[in-house]
This record gives sequence, structure tokens and C-alpha cells, in this order.
Amino acid sequence: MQVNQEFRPKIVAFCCNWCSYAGADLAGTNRSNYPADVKIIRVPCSCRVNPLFILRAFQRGADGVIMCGCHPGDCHYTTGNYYARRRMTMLFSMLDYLGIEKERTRVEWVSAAEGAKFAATMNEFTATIKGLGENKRLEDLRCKTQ
Amino acid sequence: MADYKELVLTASGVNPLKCMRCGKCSGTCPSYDAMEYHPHQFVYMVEKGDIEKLMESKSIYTCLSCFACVERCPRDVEPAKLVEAVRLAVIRQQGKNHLKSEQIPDMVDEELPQQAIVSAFRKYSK
Amino acid sequence: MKKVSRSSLDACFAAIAASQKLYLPVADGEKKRGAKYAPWFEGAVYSTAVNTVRSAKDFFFPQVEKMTRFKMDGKQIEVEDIRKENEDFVIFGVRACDAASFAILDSVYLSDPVDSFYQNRREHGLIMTMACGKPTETCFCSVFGIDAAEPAGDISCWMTEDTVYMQANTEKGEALLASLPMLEDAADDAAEETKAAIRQVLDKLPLKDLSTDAFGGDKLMKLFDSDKWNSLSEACLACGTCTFVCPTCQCYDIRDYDTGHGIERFRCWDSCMYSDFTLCAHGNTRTTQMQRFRQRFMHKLVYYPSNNNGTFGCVGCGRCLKSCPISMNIVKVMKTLGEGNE
Amino acid sequence: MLRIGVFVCHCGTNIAGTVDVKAVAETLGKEPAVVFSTDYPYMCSEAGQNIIKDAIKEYQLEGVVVCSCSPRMHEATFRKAVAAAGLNPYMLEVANIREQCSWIHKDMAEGTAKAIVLGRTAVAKVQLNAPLTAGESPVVKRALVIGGGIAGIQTALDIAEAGYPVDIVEKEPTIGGKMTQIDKTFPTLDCSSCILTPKMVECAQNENITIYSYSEVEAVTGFVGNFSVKIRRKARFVDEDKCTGCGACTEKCPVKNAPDAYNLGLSNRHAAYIPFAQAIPNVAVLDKERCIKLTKGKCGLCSTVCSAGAIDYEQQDSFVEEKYGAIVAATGYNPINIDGYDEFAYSQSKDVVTSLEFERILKADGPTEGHLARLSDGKQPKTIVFVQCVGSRESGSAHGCGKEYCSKICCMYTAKHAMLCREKYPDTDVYVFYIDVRTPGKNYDEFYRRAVEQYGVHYIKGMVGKVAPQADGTLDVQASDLISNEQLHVKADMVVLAAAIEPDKSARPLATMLTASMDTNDFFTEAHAKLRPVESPTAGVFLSGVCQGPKDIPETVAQAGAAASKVIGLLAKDKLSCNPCVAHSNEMKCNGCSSCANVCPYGAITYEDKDFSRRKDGTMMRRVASVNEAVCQGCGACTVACPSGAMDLKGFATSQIMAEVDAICK
Amino acid sequence: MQDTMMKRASELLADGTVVRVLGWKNGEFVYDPTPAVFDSAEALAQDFVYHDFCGSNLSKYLIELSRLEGKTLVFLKPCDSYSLNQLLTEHRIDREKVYIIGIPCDGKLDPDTVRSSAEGILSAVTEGDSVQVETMYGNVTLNKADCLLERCTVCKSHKVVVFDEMLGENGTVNPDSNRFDMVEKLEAMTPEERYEFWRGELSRCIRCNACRNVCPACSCEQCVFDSPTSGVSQKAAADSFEENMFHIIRAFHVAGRCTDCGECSRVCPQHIPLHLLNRKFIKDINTYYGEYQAGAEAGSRAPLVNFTMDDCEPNVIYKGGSK
Repeated sequence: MQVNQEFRPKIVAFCCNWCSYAGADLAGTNRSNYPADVKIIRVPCSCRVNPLFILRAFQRGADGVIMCGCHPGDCHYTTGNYYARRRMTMLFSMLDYLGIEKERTRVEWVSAAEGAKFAATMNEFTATIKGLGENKRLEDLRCKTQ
Repeated sequence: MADYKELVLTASGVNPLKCMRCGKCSGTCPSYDAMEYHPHQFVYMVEKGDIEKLMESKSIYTCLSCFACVERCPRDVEPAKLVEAVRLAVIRQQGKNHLKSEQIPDMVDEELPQQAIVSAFRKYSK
Repeated sequence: MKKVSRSSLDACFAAIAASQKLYLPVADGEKKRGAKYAPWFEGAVYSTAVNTVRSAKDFFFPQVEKMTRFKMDGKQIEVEDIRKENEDFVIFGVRACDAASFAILDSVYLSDPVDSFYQNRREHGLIMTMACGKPTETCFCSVFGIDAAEPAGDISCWMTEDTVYMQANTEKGEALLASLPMLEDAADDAAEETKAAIRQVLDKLPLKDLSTDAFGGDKLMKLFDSDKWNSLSEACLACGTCTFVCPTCQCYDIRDYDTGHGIERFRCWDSCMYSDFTLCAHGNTRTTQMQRFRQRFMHKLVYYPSNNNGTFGCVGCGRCLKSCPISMNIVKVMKTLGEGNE
Repeated sequence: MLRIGVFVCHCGTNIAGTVDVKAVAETLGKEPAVVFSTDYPYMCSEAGQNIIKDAIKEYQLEGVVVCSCSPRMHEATFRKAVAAAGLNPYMLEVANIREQCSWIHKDMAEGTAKAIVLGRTAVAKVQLNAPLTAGESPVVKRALVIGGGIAGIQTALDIAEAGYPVDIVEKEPTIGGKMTQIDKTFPTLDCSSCILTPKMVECAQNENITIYSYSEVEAVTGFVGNFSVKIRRKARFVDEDKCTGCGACTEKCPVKNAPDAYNLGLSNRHAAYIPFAQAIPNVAVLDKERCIKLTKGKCGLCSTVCSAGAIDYEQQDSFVEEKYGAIVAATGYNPINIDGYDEFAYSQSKDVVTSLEFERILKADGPTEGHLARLSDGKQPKTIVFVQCVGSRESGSAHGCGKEYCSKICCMYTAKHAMLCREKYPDTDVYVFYIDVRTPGKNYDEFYRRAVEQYGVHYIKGMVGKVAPQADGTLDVQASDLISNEQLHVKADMVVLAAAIEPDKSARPLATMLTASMDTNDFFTEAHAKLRPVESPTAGVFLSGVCQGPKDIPETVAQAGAAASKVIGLLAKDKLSCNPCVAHSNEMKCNGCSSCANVCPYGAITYEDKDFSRRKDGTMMRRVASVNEAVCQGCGACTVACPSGAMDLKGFATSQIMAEVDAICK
Repeated sequence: MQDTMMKRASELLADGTVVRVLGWKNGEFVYDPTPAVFDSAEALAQDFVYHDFCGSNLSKYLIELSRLEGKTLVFLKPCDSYSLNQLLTEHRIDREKVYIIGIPCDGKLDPDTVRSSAEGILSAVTEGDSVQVETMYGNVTLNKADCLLERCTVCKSHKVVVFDEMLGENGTVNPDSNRFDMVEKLEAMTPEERYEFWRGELSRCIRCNACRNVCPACSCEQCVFDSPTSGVSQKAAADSFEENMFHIIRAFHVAGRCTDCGECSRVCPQHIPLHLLNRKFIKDINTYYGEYQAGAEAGSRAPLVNFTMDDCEPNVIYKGGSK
């Protein structure tokens, strides 16, 4: 085993189209760096993020999953992120209950104006995941690269 | 010298680039007239790397550390911390203690709280 | 016949486990959880519970078995055989019912076309059975002609207060017994007393008189069209519990799983109780739960015997009697359908 | 498997600088479904679009992936291109390899690797795309303008002029807004009221305009072309139709100590009042907090003097519900609360005032009737100090109430104030302490220079550190003069603080109702900072005036007109095509449990009992959900609420998102 | 009680109020009664039973039965009545087609526990606090309290919350049930310990779907795990991930809707304590969004299809919550 090979986590970020995806675009426009380990999936609203998707990401080998949406009260669809907030709270609590590192999951509210926050969040989250290392507790061995 | 700049920036934790040069720090400074270089100049000169001039100046000892400039600064620059850091840069040098223990007995005043002497000693020496 | 004192049984296990994997029933946590087969380990306590919750078929027909992998690289697909050749293993403590179930599974998997996965496991497995010292109310193996006092297998065992008697029935069995130095020779009729005691208990079992007269291959249409199926199946939850604990249920589904790098093909147990069992492009052949329920019991009691010289597809282990969530089971079905149909 | 084409854009060097576009195109070309793959310097250009169109025909593409800038930028462009080649426009996916890749990564290898993953993800998604057709919804030809300041007035007038009915909702008893309080306007120094009141009157007289004064928006539902708005008409206890605005009630009202909001509390008014002489509508209001009749049940004087019988103590809030095709937010601004700035002694001395208060002092209908006088003793100040940037350009944590942005209008109005002081009272010494003087704009810098050169205003670079009231009633202003490098003390009679401006507090709840997004400062976000500055990202919602960002009157009027023209453009259409990415319910799986309807913000889901009987099984009625596609906005809340997975979202289907997840994690 | 129930059911059949009765049918041994539908007084007289082994929750059967012609009489224990209310909330049952007789309950017996303490059972009968068991190997007396189903040892409510008539006296809600004790115990563990605990339990799963199929909240026309288009369909856990996945999703789908009737744990042939997953959600909902008992009131809005603007943020899990 190579000792000095840097662990590059796989991180999936679900971003709502109206705030966080735009915030991510703004981070790009501002040339705010964040690790290439983060890959973004655009969803119309944080309420479109089914807890299933998060489990799926872990199954497929993600080491961290973050969901970003409009700040509560700012949802483009008025109430979507309020539901998302409850769903994610419940899901994260359950994962923690099952002994899965709670730090692997995160929700951040990032507005279209918060490019800097988006980049900072992704930097910080990636660092956290790197600290945790590879996702072992919620992995599907079949999906690991052979 | 660039080394001093590095030291001052690290020791103070201040980012002088945040300064928008409004001068409110100097506008509010109660020790303004006693200082050769004024709080806003500290920020500007540190940014330029002009530290040695500041180190040689009496200003670093005439600053009252009242933190009015920190309190009032609209950009969170914290000029007083830069003054403090320049002072540190000076006294960290060999033999540059501004206050030596042997000077203290002469300075003792019955009215002066001991704590003040102790804190001044801490501030002005290694 | 060989014998070993119960105090040396652990040494005997250790000796077997030294050369191959040994599985034996152990308590599965708290008492009500019953027993399960587990790999032998130092300090493992053999459970004399009358049966394990899951049957011994798992060893030859596991719930999930990987078959093939299709590796994808760009537009190329490569087929990879990922089956693992099994190493030799021994299962200790198999009851007569489960031992009889292997014959039923063999009739399916070892007849042409032979299921090489199953065959491979069978060839590597050695079965040590244990006569039932203390059968329970749900036992009815005798109904299907199985003698719990005389279990089959490569080696049959009988246990008394202080001794375990072992009788090899096959060459494989002989060889294993011969390799165990702690075994002593015993008279060929040494276990007869134990057998007699067992048979006395068997005779008191409440289900011993369950009749199979109404069933068999020749009763097909009459049973199929019985209006009793509706009431029998009305409470069925359509879960697969009975199927999965059953030692003779042998249906499986083959599925492909996209791993992202390719496809992994595996087979897993299926249950005729499930709505997507034998799902075809046109839909389901059996659209109601009654039909699916009927399928399961018709298979055990009619279709299988009709294809296998009258042998029933049930071994009377009683597992489904214990675990059905709504307590519907083959005994109730046989009694209800049997009424007036003998 | 669909036949997919991949088109990788260089965006000049924007993408190609950190992403090896050729390698991306080549690698994606190896994906099982990809039958064509290429790269081009500018995919969005006509030539680039032609490459896509030609490839669709030549390779019989069934799905297209463009790896380029954000889909928020050019998704629509490429959809049109794809449609022009005969493919359904929704058989396109954009992989964002600019904003979310090349612009944030510096390393070529890393950028390229990520771009490949993003491209592969888009390929995986488009594989599961289905052709979608947009439905149509009718446009209600009526507009709503929220806020009746100069922004709202101008927008309403322009829309009305084009022939569309428009309603103005104003929370105050009169329209007019901040401009009514201002004395003179820069850079021409003409009278604010003189140019505003004609427009107010025009609003009242235009038959296309309905003014709901003293009203607030209570609830908004619906969507572009078809908003339903509930307006609360606050009880003014005066019948608007009967009141003639004679003012008899206001004269006879015995309550005289109500702070006059028009004068920012610098003077008092009666409990029965008309905000100011030119109010539109010119109708009295009873202040329900202070009116004796309304608080204690006694008095009733106003009712006896009202010859029109307009006073109605029993009046309740009433509600108006109206449908609109478009909504314009014009909610304006307020100066920030500067009580937190102890150093400027604002709450300690009456002679420290904000600039807007100073406007009231200068204006003829203000507390001093237009005479420059100290509020403490009524004396004419001889030395006046203006302090700029109070609360503007502050970093977040400095005072807790400051704003990071430049309030934009302060430099100009301070120059105006200084000039007016010197003009009317040449014996006054006027100092302006500034950080920077910002005067871009036509004739603006000339205006400021006139203040210095012609009027002799002392401009001093350096922020005031402290204002200390003195025993003799003067104010000691301590500041540093950064140019002469000295600290100075000015003995002032009056200090005027140019307080930062902030969006009106009503904007935030309104934004929530409109589902329009806001920035961290509570300014409405525009759909595009440069290219769509008067539209909110929420379709059908437009922005006018300071609610979008600080601006002065000419800019506000220009933006108001722009917003109006956008509204007119929308109302001119008879039908709008709907977003086809809407939810739909699979009836075979639906349980009718109502989870989806519970979370739907638009009420787009209804239920019906349907017969699902199969042959022989008899009747089998089941309650199932169905989605009104014209009402659904495609948020997807229902898809997650649905326990059986019967609800899915077109364009963002569960299978598609999972395919994306899979491709990313591969 | 059995006789009273039978008598009342016969009356209601006779006067045409109902056309069928949903109850329990006598089993082979005393501990194995089966839910059954009776359509005549004769049928009732022949097979109807009610005793301490009648633990199954009959409410779910009413989804199908209420679609038939005529009214169905159902006997509901307190637990079952919460499930029925929840099904009414979700429009799964037509209330008009159901006649509910509430029956009080002081705890049902767990056949597995009884069987593991007394092999070869021939009959069993509860007498006061004890259970008298006759077995092939002699008679055994057991403590009833030791043989109760897990859910009965921490009974949340003795109150039948929806009924047309009560037989016997209705009980009350028990706020001090201590039903979250085990959840709290798990929460107090380290993540590693919790992980080991759940791996130990969930790896036992044989995916028989009994927990799902018995669950009154799992009333989907087609479960996502059976739907090839859902992307998660599974017939068996082909990887340890799938064992976790199934149980997380199952618990999540019933979160806020689960009435804690305990049927999942009762029926699990592998004795996995599934109620601990459901109760975790119930406890979290109570903690974060206010006390909520699914099924206490028909028509109430489930917490996961509801919100308040000042709900806690998901990071509450990192701050407080468990270790």
C-alpha cells in the first residue's frame, strides 16, 4: 500500500437551482477555489433531494454528501427548504443512530449571493471528510473500483 | 524589512488590506498629539512594510492601548493591535526591553495599583 | 459406531475445525431468539435446541450468490466468472427433517441440467446429523416418513446425558470419523436405547396423526379448485417468512446489479408469496394473493409429489408454524383441505 | 440506449485554460452511448450552434450534452439550437465545466478529470431524459405595483399609459414615499414636491390606476401570468369615498401630541390627520393608537365636525383579492437606525440629526418651516459639520448595524445640503468630513466641485472619531485630517449624519410571499446582475427602485420605466408557455394518502376516485392524486413526501438524479 | 371477553349493521390464532377466539375489507386503534364502511418467549398474573409479565382512540411508558458501539418483508423495494449496505406516520428489534418538533409533511443529540 498517496474523497453536493447552484456559479465567477473533489448535482429545490439520493451516493462510494439550498424563508418555492430541513434532520439523526459518522452529511444554506460562502463551505467540508477518511460504514463493496 | 512585516502581521493577526483609509481611528485617538505616527499611519506603514520607522518611533509607547481605534474602526482593522505588535517586535530584540526590573523601584508610587506596574512590566519587556 | 464423551465433544469440534470449516448450532443471543448455525470457535457452546430458526439449506443454497460479472470499459464488455470454488466444510447437528430436505433440493438442483453452484457446495459439504432428543409440538416429520430417531446424513449422531454416538453412513463420513483420535469404538447397537426413547416421545407429538391422504399428484384439480383457499389465504401478509425459513423452498431470482463499473449478476431467494414472483413481460401469472398462497402449498403437497414419485415437498420441520406472522401454515392448510377429502 | 452527442466548449480560454477540452471530448466519446463528440472554441456562437445542429442530423443524435458554462447561462440557447435541428429541446443537458470547474481549479489535470466526470454525469442523465412539451397558461392583463414611492408611481404610470390596468399598494395613508419629504433634488436643486406631486395627481386621475393606500399585501399565490393577491386595507376609520379632505377633523382633534411621521417625529400632529397637504388620496386617517374615541370610547369630536359623515369608528380591516399577471416590487428604503453609534452623540443631542431629518428642517413644510435652526434652541447654527458614510461601507462585525455597501446617494445629497446652507446662510461655516467623495453621474462631480469652489464648503478627508456635546450647547467634533496629518476639533452648532440606507423592513416578508430571492442585505436579487437588472429570478416579479439596490431619483425613475416596459411586454402576451418540468403521479402506485398535497405550496394536487378493477376482480375504487400541470412549479417537494415513489418530477426524475449520483461516484 | 365479543358480533350481524366480522380464529395450538373474517353467527361460534395470544393488529386488513360491499365489524385493541386512525388520516380506509368495537388490553403474550420457556406446548391459559402451560414434558407456570410482547412492557396507551362502541372500560394514555429507554441507551453509546450493535442486528435480516407487510403504515400499492423503476428494488440484501438501506428507508418512510404498534418487532422471524428504529424517529420528532403521536387523532398532519419557520437546523445533530 502506498503510504503517501493523498486520500481524495468523493463528495456529492446537491444544490438547489435558485440559490445554491447560483451561489456555486458565483463562486466560479469570483474564481473562489474549492477542491475538485466536490461535484454538484443541480436540483430544482432542496425539497427535491430524497434521502434516498444521499444513501445512494454513499452506496456508490461517496465519502461525504452535502445539501445546499436557499436560506429558510428564501425558498423560490416558498416552503421547499422547510421540508428539506426536517427530512435531513431526521435522516442525519438516523445515520448517526446507526453509528455512521454524522460529519459525513451536512446541510448548508447558501444564497445566490454567497459565492464566497459556497467556496468556504466546500473547502471546510472537504477538509472534514479528508479528516474522516474513506467511508467504510455505509459502503457497498460491489461498487468499489476493482 | 519584510521579516518584520511578517512578524507584525502574524503577531497582530491584523489584515491591513481591510483598511479603507477613512481615518476614523486617528479621528478618535486620545493620544493623537503625543504620537509621531498616528493609528491610521500604522496601518498604512505596516502595509507598505515600513516597520523600522515605527519601531524607532516613541509612538509605540505613547499609544495608550485604549483600543478606541479598534472599537470605532468601521472595517474591523484593529490598529491598536498593530501598535502592540510593533512594540513586541522591538522588545523581542536582545536588550531592547523598554522597562527593566531595576527601573521599577524608582517608579513605585503608593497610589499606583500594583497590577498596573505588573502589566506595564509585562507589556514593555520580554 | 463410534462414541465420545460429551466432555470431549469440544475437542472433537476443535479437531474437525482444524482442517476445515465447521458449523454448528449455537444460541442466537437471548433465549427467545433460538439457535443459529455459526462457524465453530473456541468456546462455542453447541445448542441442543430442537432446531435452528433458519434451516440448513443456507449452506448449499445461500440466500445470495454471485454468478457472473460483466466488466465495462468504455464501449467494451468483458464477461468474468467470479464464482469461488468452495472449500470443504462440515455441518454438525443437522436434524432429521433438514437432512431429508437435502434430498428434495438435490432432486431439483442435481437433476439435469445440473446446477453447478449447488453441486459444488454439496460436494464440499459433510453433514453430521443429530437425532432429536426432545422434539416439540410443531414437529411433524414422521407425517412424511422421516424418523427423527434415525437421521440421515454422512454421519448420524445420538446424544445421551454423557455420551455422543456417531455412526458414519458414507465414505466421507467414515473418513472424517477415522481422523478424529478422541473417538472410541462403540457397539453397533449402542444408540438403540436412545432411539427407543426418542420414538416414545415422537409418538406423543400432537401432530403425529396429520393425514396426507388428501394430497398427492392425483388430487390436483380437486384441490386447485377448492373454495377453501380463499379463507385460508385471507390473512396472508404476502411476506416471505415461510419460504425463507423453509428447508425445501428452492425458488430463486436472478438479478443484475449495475455497480457503476459493470454489472454483477447474482441470484437470490425468491418467494412465491411475492407479487413479482415469476413476473413476466405481460404481467403476473398469479394476480391475487390467494393464487400465490395456493401455489406454495400446491407445490409442496401436489405438484412436487406428482413429479417425484409421491414424495412430498415438506419435511415437517415446523419452522413455518413458529414464524408465520399471522400463524397460517401448512398444518392448518392440510387439515382444512383434508377435511372430508381423505 | 440513446444516441448521444457531446459538445465541449472552450469558452475561449475560460474553459480551455484549465481544462484539456480535447481530452474531455475524446474521453467522453468512449462512453457507451456517445456516438459523436467534439470541441469548439465558442459553442454558444452561431457557428458552434451549427455544429450541434449538423451533428444531430448527421449522427441521428437522440440526446445532446453540452459541456460549457452554467446552464443558468446558456441552457435556453442550446435548447433552442437542439429544437431547431428537430430534437425535443429537453433532450439536452448542460455540464457546467466553467463556473463549477475551470474557473475554480488551477490545475489542468484536476480540472480535466473533473470536467470528464461532470460530462459523464450529464451523459448519464440525458440518457434518461424524456421529450417534454411545455403547456400554456393564460395571462391576466393586470399588474400590481407594491410601494407607492417615486419608483412605484413611475412604474404604474408607464404601465397605465400602455393601456393596462395597474394597482398600487401603499402601506402609508398616501402615496409619494421618501421624495415627498425631500426639499430639493440634486444636481439641479429643483423642488422635490414640485416635480413629484404632478405625478401623484396623475396616478389618482388615471383611470387605469387603482390606488390602495394604507394597504398591505397579505398573501400571494399563483405564478407568472396568474398571481392571486390578497390585499389588506387597513382600517383608517374614515370612509375614503365620502371624505373630501377638508381637514375639519384634523383641526378639531383634541389629541395634539402624536409624533408626525412625515417630519420623522421632529414635530407632532393630531390623532386625526392627513399626512401632508398634497397627500394622495387626500383623505384623513385616525391614528388608532392615539385617538381617544378608538382607545377609550370617548370624544367623537371629529365625527360631529365632519359634514361629509365620513368618520366611521367601527371600520375594520378589509380585504381585496385580485388577480394579476405581473407584480412589481417597489418597496423602497429607510435610513438605518444609528442609535448604536454612540460616538456621534445622535441620541444625546437634538442638534445631531440625520440627513433626512435635515431635509425636513430645510423644507418649508417641516418642523422649522424651512428655517435653518437648531432643534434644541431654535437658534440658527453658525457652524455645521456633515459626517459621511455613517453606517455605510462597514464590515459586518464593526457596529452590528452598519452596512458593507456604499449607500450611493449620500455624497450627492451632502454636497446639496452643504450648498443650500451656504447659499441661504452665507455666514455659516460648513465642514464635510469624508472618506471618499463619489460622484459619478451626469453633472454630479461638477455639482460637488461647485460646493467646494463656488460655495466654499470645507471638505476634509478623514472620518470623524467623536462628537461630544459641550456644556455651552455646542458640539465638539474630533476628527483627523488625513491630508494635513493633524487631529482637529471643530466647535459645531449642528452635526448632520449621512446615515446609510437599507431596504424597507416590509421587503423581506414580501419576498417570502413572492418567492423572490434576496441578498444578504435584504435587497431583492435581480435575475441577472447585468443583463436582467429589473427582473427578479421569480418569473413575473419585477423590481423597481431602491428595493433592488441603492440608487438616486434619476436612476430610480429609469429603472421604474424599465420594469414597466418588462411588465408591458409580459401583459402584451395572451398566453405563456409553462415550465414542462412538473410533477406527475403514477396512478398505479399512488395510495391517495395526501402526503404530496400536504407539502405542495401551490395546491396543484387534487384527488379523484378511480376504478382500477382488473378482470374478474370486480370493482376496485382507489383514491389517486393528479397534478395540475399549469399550477405546478416543479419544486419536487411531493416527490420526496410520497412514500411509494408514485410522484416523480419531469426533467429531474428520481432515476435521473440517481444516475447522476452514480456517475459522479463511479 | 371472548363470549361478550362473540355475542355482540352476532347481534350486529343479525341486525344488519355489519355483514362481516374481522377477528381471530382458533389455531392449532393456543398461541397461534389467525386473523379471520366471519360472516355468520355459526362461523363465529365455531372458530372465533380472543385471548392473550391475539396480538396481531387487525387494522391494516380494513384497507381491503372497507372496499367491499357492506360494513365490516372490527375489534380493535388500543394499539390497533392508533393505526386505524392513521390509516383514516391517509384516506386508506373508508370510515363509513367500518364498525369499530374497542376492546381493552392489558398486554399480549409473546409466543416466542412462552415457547422458549416451555417446550412442547399443548395448551396455555392466563390466570391473573401467571400463564399456566401444559407441555409434552410436564406443566409449567410462567409469570405473565415476563412473557409479554416488548411493546406491551412499555405500553404507551391503554386507550382505544377510535370506536363506535367499547366493550369493557376504556383505558388511558400512559405518558410514563419508558418506551424510549433503549433508544436513549443506544444514543449514549459511542458511534462505534452503535455501529457494531446495528450491524449485529441488521445483518440477521433475511429480507422476508414480514416487518413491512405487517406494518399498517406500509400500505403502499407497490413498495419502492418491489418497484424495478425505483432504483432501490431488492429481493435480498446482496451487500451489507443493502441491509442497512432497507431498514433506513423503511423506517424513514413510516417516520411521523408510525404509531409504534410494535408489529414489526413482533413478526420478525429473526427477532431484530425494529421498533428501535421507529422509536428513534418518534423520539426525534418529539424532541425537535414537539410531542406528536401518530394516530392519536385522525386528520392530524404528519411531522414530515409539516414544518414551522423556526424549526431547528439539521446541525442540531452535531451539536446536541447523541455522542
